[in-house]
Amino acid sequence: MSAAPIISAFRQALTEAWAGGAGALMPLGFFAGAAVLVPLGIGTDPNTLRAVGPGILWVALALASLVTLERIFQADVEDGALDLWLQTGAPASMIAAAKAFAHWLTAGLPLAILSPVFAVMFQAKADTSLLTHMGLYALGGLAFFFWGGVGAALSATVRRGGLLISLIALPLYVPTAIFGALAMSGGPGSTGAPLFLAASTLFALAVAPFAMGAALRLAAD
Amino acid sequence: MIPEFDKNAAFIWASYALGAVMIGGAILTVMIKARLAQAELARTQARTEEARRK
Amino acid sequence: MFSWFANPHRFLTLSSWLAPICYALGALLIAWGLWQGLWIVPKDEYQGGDIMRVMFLHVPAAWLAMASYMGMAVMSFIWFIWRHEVADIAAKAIAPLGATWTALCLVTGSIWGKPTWGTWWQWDDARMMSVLFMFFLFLGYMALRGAMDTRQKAARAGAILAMVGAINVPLIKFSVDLFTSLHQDASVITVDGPKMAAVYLWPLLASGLGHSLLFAGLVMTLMQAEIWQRRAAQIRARLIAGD
Amino acid sequence: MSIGALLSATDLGMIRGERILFRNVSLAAHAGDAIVLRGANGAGKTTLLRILAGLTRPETGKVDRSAPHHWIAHREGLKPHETPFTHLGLWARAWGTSAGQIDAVLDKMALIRPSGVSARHLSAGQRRRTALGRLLLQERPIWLLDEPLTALDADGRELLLGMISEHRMRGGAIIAAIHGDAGFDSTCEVMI
Repeated sequence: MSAAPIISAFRQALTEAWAGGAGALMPLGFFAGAAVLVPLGIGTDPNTLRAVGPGILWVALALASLVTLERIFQADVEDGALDLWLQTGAPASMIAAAKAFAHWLTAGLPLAILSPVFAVMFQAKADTSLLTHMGLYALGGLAFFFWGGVGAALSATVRRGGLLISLIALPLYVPTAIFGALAMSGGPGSTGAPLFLAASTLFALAVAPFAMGAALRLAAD
Repeated sequence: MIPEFDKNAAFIWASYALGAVMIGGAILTVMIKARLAQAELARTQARTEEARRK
Repeated sequence: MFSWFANPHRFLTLSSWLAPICYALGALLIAWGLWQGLWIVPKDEYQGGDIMRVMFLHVPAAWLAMASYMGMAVMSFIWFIWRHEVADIAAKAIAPLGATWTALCLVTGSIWGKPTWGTWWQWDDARMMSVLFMFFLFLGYMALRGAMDTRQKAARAGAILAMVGAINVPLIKFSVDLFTSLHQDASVITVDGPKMAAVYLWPLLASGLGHSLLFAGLVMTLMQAEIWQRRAAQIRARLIAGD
Repeated sequence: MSIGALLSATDLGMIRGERILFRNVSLAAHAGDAIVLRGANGAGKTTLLRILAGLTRPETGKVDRSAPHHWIAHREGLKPHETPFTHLGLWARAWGTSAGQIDAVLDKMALIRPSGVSARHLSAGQRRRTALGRLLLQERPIWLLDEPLTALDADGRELLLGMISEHRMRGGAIIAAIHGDAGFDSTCEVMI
């Protein structure tokens, strides 16, 4: 079981995401949507914005993962690339994990890195907490992309899979969203929350690949 | 015969009415689905008998 | 026990006599529980007066929401590992019924919540939140099965999702409990079985068992319908193939 | 597993929905063999090939492969952003073979000129040649080809037939689903 196929699968998914051109700018689209539309929608009173800010970006992160994930496995099925990957002898779960990770790198991580700008626009105090929040968004985004990957793999052969992915992934996103928003709220119980967030991400990294692998084998069946 | 409830009587009867509707609906759909499937199977088996006799 | 799952014919004979028993017994227990719960049981001022009588419908529905999903996950696991057709038929039959009782739990819970907390949806009630996400798990399962083109793919995709969902239920429950425990002042209503007065406990258990038996009967009937449907489809397929 | 067979399949059966696609299909491919699968559209040729490749799980029967195999199918496996050069480079690295031979493969498949053109702008024939190029990247005794001649021009056909006969001479085996004239003498034909 050499790692070469898995690294190549990762590289292919990475170039596919970047090559999409707009692919790399996708997180900016989501970021702008959250950062600009929400204040127009719920008013610009600093206190509400400061309270609502972190939660809004968690929602933007979740939606960003759903939008980018719809294509990663569906495209492989249509191109016939999935058939080739399933015959490299590498476990389907590792191939799926590599692809989900690549899409997190191109869509989830940039959004996390941009989060300080978002926080400042939402009247957050510009202090070191922005950096810790960036780490939390990155960590939580990984869980979103892996659970969303399960939904994407299961609906790879479904025509309008996007609707199905969000319905499948929604309950699986709940723990990460709760722990993430809690960790940033600074309120009661937020001290332990980052650890729970890390736990939920590790859980996703451990469980989701096997479900994705089984779903991809089914998609090629 | 109907029990007397306090100010929340409307809520209690509403819940049980909705319960009856939803559970009744479930029972009805299941029974109809079973009867339809049984009839369809009988019709299909009858058709194969005919086909074999011809 | 596993061979029982393997063959639909044996299931048909078994369920032909077991389902009616479940219906009869279930109806009896529900009737008794209802009669006790609405007529006999005294009002409990501490728990908000008569409104707590809704619990004889709400609590069994909550129990079935969780139990039916776990049953569906176990059936999916058995089908995924041993490919026993009856297990898949069972999982497919449980889903819509489980979703119905889960919806019933949400509806009765929100009606119960209005006079008690003054709002139709209490975000800080951990149990209601967990049941809400069970409902989404059911919807996701049914939508996924419906979206697949062949029966075999629907079974496999459904099994994968049911198992992934089941693994996540404890995590969802834990995160929701944490979320609600921080926001909520001590909840007025604590409906935890054992500490409840016996006069409430028996009707609640009877209703719970009654609903479960009714649910089991309906699942078996739905499974029979599915088996007959597949038999008819197979005969039609052979007719077309002409052999 | 009949003796010396590179690939053997024993009474394969497949169901699609409720319809039986095919039943008790058995075949064995030995060194130098070329088995051609014949059948109308939708008869299940592609499904049978996918079972032989291990992609699809058969309803009954089993497949034993004693050597690695290549898979060339209707959907070539080219991502829209990939060029012939990057596609072959990626799979050379994925299979652990040296990437140095890519230029030679591109030359043999007459893909030097479009080697930098992304797949979304390639013609169907060029996409097919890129996929066939994978056959030369790594020596794998079993070739599973699903209608390999489609979209190939006369030179392309000539090239593929040459590759096939060389492969058979080197002791490889071929199982292909083909419509019409195969262009090579097949060891046996399987009707689905």
